[in-house]
Amino acid sequence: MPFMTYAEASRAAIAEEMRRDPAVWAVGEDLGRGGVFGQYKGLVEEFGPERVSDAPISEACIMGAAVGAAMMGTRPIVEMRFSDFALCAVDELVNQAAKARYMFGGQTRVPLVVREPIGMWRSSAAQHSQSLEAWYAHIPGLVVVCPSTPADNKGLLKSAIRCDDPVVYMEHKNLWGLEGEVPEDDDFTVPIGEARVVREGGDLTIVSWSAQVHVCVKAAEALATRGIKAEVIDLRSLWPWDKARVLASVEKTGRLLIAQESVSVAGFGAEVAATVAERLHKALKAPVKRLGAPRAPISYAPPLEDAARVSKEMIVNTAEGLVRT
Amino acid sequence: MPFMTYAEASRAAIAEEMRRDPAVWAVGEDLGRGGVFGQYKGLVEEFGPERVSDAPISEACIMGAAVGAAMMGTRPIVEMRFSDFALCAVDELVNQAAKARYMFGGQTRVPLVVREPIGMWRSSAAQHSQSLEAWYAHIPGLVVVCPSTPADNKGLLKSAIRCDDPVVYMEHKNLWGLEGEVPEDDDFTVPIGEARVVREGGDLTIVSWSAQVHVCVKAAEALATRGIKAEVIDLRSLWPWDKARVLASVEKTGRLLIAQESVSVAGFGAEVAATVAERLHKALKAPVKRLGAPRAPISYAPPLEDAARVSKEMIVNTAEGLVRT
Amino acid sequence: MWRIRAFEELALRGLHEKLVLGAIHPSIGQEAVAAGVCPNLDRHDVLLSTHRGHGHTLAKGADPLAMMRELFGRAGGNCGGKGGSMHIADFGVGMLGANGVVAANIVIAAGAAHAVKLKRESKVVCCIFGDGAINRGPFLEGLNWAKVFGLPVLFVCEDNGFAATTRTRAMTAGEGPSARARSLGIAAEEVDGNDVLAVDAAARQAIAALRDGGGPRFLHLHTYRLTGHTGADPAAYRPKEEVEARWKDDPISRAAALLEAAGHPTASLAEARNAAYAEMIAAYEAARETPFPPVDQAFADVQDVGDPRAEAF
Amino acid sequence: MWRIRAFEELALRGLHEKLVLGAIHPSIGQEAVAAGVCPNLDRHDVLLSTHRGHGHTLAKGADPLAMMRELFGRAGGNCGGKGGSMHIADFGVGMLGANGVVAANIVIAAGAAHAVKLKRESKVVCCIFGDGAINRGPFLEGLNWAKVFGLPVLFVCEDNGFAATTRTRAMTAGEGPSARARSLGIAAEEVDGNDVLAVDAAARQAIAALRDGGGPRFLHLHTYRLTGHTGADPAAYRPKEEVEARWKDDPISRAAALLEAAGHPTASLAEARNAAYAEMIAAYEAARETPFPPVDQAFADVQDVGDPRAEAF
Ligand SMILES: Cc1ncc(C[n+]2csc(CCOP(=O)(O)OP(=O)(O)O)c2C)c(N)n1
Ligand SMILES: Cc1ncc(C[n+]2csc(CCOP(=O)(O)OP(=O)(O)O)c2C)c(N)n1
Ligand SMILES: [Mg+2]
Ligand SMILES: [Mg+2]
Repeated sequence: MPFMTYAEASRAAIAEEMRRDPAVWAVGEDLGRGGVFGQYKGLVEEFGPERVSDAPISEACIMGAAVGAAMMGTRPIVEMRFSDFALCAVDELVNQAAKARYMFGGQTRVPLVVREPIGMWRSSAAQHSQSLEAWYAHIPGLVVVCPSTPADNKGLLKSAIRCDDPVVYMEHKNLWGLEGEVPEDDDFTVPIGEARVVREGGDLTIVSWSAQVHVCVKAAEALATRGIKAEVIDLRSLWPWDKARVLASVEKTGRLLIAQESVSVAGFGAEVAATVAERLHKALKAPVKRLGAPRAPISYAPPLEDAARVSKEMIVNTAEGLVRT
Repeated sequence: MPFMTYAEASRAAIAEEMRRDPAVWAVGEDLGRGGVFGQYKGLVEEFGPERVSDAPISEACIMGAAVGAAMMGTRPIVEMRFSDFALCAVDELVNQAAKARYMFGGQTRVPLVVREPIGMWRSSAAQHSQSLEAWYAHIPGLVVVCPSTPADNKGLLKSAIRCDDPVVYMEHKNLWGLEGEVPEDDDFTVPIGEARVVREGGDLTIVSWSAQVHVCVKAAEALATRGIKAEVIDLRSLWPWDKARVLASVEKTGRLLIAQESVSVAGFGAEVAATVAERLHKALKAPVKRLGAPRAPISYAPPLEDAARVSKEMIVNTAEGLVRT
Repeated sequence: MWRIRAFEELALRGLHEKLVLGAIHPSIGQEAVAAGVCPNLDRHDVLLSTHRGHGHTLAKGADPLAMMRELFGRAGGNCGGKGGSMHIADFGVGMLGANGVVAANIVIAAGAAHAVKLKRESKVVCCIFGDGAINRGPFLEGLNWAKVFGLPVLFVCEDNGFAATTRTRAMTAGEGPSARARSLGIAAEEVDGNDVLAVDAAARQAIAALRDGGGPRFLHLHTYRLTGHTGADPAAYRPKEEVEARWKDDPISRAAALLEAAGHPTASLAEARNAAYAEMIAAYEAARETPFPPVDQAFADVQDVGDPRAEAF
Repeated sequence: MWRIRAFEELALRGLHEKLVLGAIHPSIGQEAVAAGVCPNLDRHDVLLSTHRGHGHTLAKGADPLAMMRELFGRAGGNCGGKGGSMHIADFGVGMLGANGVVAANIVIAAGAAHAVKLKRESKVVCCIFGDGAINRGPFLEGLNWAKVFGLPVLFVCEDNGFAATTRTRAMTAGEGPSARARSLGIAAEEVDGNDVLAVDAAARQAIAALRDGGGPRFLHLHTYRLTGHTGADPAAYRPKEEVEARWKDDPISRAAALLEAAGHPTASLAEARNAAYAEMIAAYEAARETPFPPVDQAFADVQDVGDPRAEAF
């Protein structure tokens, strides 16, 4: 299997799907020069500027036009650059894309993929660091995907492009350079809604998604040296999310820790924690527990930015606390 | 104490605060004719069209201009008409209003109140029925208020206007006509962050907010006839929310049911459920339990709209189930 | 135009009889816009409308019975009773929807035309919006987009002078819709929107230009809303005399007068009118007899992946 | 202009030495905009800027040491190290912020001017934005608002021909910024933005008109960004020759040539240049010696009600 980065994996996914289906096209600012993170590099050369289209700085129209183009039988990939800028296009995504199929009684579908890179990334500060995946998980009609590895970024992006529903596809900016093995096979896809058990273990379940998964894995390694076997689950998608897998794991371990980069209050971790507490109350040997960012904007200064992170140490300590209960 | 409607109570709050503080003004579409729900009726006559200002259909500018005007020392009340339309102004609210104080290092404050009427209201369908309070609870910098009675609508709106932070103030459209006693006193305010115990009881705690509170009270009455004493707590504000009050109640009752009109998945009920499960695992005699809307847009046809509601019967049955566990 | 008038008068009756439950926005007095523009579109051409979209939808060829059912929230409505008046749509005749959000369809229309271009189809797209919509950002973004990409969109500003209770003139800077379109390099024409023949001629010409690939076009049509903003609005914010004066400009009477002057027998006009009312009364009666959709429809057509039910697993 | 140039060259050095950690957007080559516009504002007047705002901020009177500290994320930065380059602001001198969201400040500026009017103050508001910003909705909404309410805002489009890697011409319909402003009834002037005297004259006149209560004004200033979009961007998307040719139009050299032609001794120019670099080097050195802010600042200035800490009660 070839080795490639998370960004390259996404390019491969798009290229394969564009070759496979002439209805697929991509649109966003600066795409003709490869996109702001190079995540479209080489695509305009292969597919031309109509199918890999530049756009004016008009997020509302990029999103809204994609809705119209999707209703008319094309499959747009919409690039929002930073998920923060997608906040300029929320009506188009939430009132239009998410609801069109339903409110028109099934007369239409809106098969679009909105790429919304999330997360903290080298002093990007309050307006370029947000992770609002919980918002979209709350919106009927939207699919929400948060890949954490190069292979998943290829396989899930291909599934997202093939999906007939609008997909909010949230890559993590800090992962663009992450390398990993990625299947070359054109038919390789990762189904949306299936979690990945990154690491098995019987003492507690750690649930996470996106870049935070990697911190959880490191924490699990550290826990292993202390004799604690943590099962790490990468949700991969938040809607639908793999309840069955999480519940089965917690049934086995009796303990649940959720770690997320995003703000803890009203974050998706609350959904996971609440669901498990509702269904597995008796099986729980310790209370469910969440770790997430404080309810503060992200700072520019590195030590302040770090204060918003869920660190390996926090996960290790919290996990130990749960197991020693 | 005079009797007045929820809408009248809000008008009284605004009038009193505008008399008290010349920096307070209101802006939004159609305000000069009293606003779309009559919730500004009479105000332009008293305060003139500059302080009760019409606006073009420009939600982004209404919100953004309020941010600038707030930073310059005025205290705008922003009318969004339906919370759904506020989705046209999310950058201005979430990237600007919520973050300005922090990202500018405390150099400024953004004391504005955004009125965003929420909820299902006689066949308003997918784009006029949403309740997205959970979104704003997730955003650092924002205060989120959801009054359920005329008295609270007066007291909380006055507190919101006096608050130096941006407040998302979510009235429920179905409550405009609700009547109740409302203190006349100019100094009457309801502090933001204090829940209201609507009804005391020792068998289980029912937490709710906004219009759903009234359904919970009816359910509690029905439960009482079956010998079950439910304590009903109206959160009144979701940020800050009155954790202390909820935890104390659940410590007493050992059982928690959360009922919300909004979509259950990743809704604010998950935050309440998760918090209680995290902190009171041992005290819980039954699993925490949430009731909320399905993850589907709201329909126009009444029976389909009703399918999204959390009914009195659902609350009664679920509560009974918890108590009989 | 009579069909539109009859449909909406019955819809208003439905409102009063509590058969129509949500808000409706009648276009009474504005029928010449729908009747002048829409028949110039082929069935496969695409139309996007506003919250005030009954007339446009009918004129694009939608079935009034399905529409009335939709307004009554019944099974067999265009949207299965899930959308109602503000989301009326008939994709089968190229009518891609009214919209509950002012100006939202402008960017969607630009995208629909973008798809037409990508697919090398010969369709054109027509997007109708109100005079209030021109102050929202999507107006700028959508028009700029259509021009930059050279897309076949006819933008139609249906200017009835009001946005809800507000006179748009007071909230609109500059000369208005056409000036804004022209500043974006889009050819724009201003027409008496109550003169169905003038509207028809302007629309025909603009649509022909679109088919020739000249990029977007703009029509600014002056009209007047003779009723309240919604079926429930008494429109107390404007003097009775103003409205009375405007009734003299009713597009239907004007068209009738023209036809009579051109020698059309009065009887045949009355016949057309009666046929329209008969058709819509039949739709009304049939719609009221139709059952509501089954409750499980509340959970259908949400999305392919994931179950919407809270209790689902 | 030398002060701005020196500040940004040092900021770029800071980037390469990893003292500046986030993205910075240099305005090298565009200094005549800041230097021509901002000195025409009084201290109590209000300025709003863009992501490319160092020059504007300096020219409005901000302290370069506090700014350099902000870019380095240090204590004592204008925003306490919490904002960085993209959120540089100095409310003490009426500089209400750069902004990380393109065009966002246009509506905020309209609102700032709205407050000025409500409070019957005599301030004016100046809002600078790029040529890329004119395709976002807030451009329309903010300009319309300012005109409708007759607000004292000077809108300045700093047109450097690019939006990141994209030539704005290709994504902009019609004749551009001024035409759009005029279509909204706003008087607009187009000026060579690399001619500091011309900019100064146009800004002075426009601001005087604002003070006379004539409502908003618009300036369209043509300039060129001589560096990459960010400090890290090699700007490979444009031919070397194009950039080289534009260096001949460098506003600082042009101003120097004018001054020399007017009889200013070359030595005094060199002195000004040297003083500017000495000032900024001192700021640089002092900033690098300043500590980072204490960690508890991460939880300060969030809001009055509610504790931001996840563990708080
Ligand atoms: C974004 C948004 N803001 C506000 C509203 C509420 N609203 C519904 S119709 C309307 C007036 C629209 O005026 P115009 O565009 O002229 O259309 P008309 O009603 O006159 O046909 C308003 C303000 C809305 N639906 N969407
Ligand atoms: C709403 C939004 N979209 C996209 C971006 C990313 N972005 C940052 S600067 C920039 C180019 C802006 O061009 P222009 O307005 O001409 O300003 P310039 O950079 O040329 O000074 C873009 C696209 C952003 N910050 N905000
Ligand atoms: Mg109108
Ligand atoms: Mg530019």
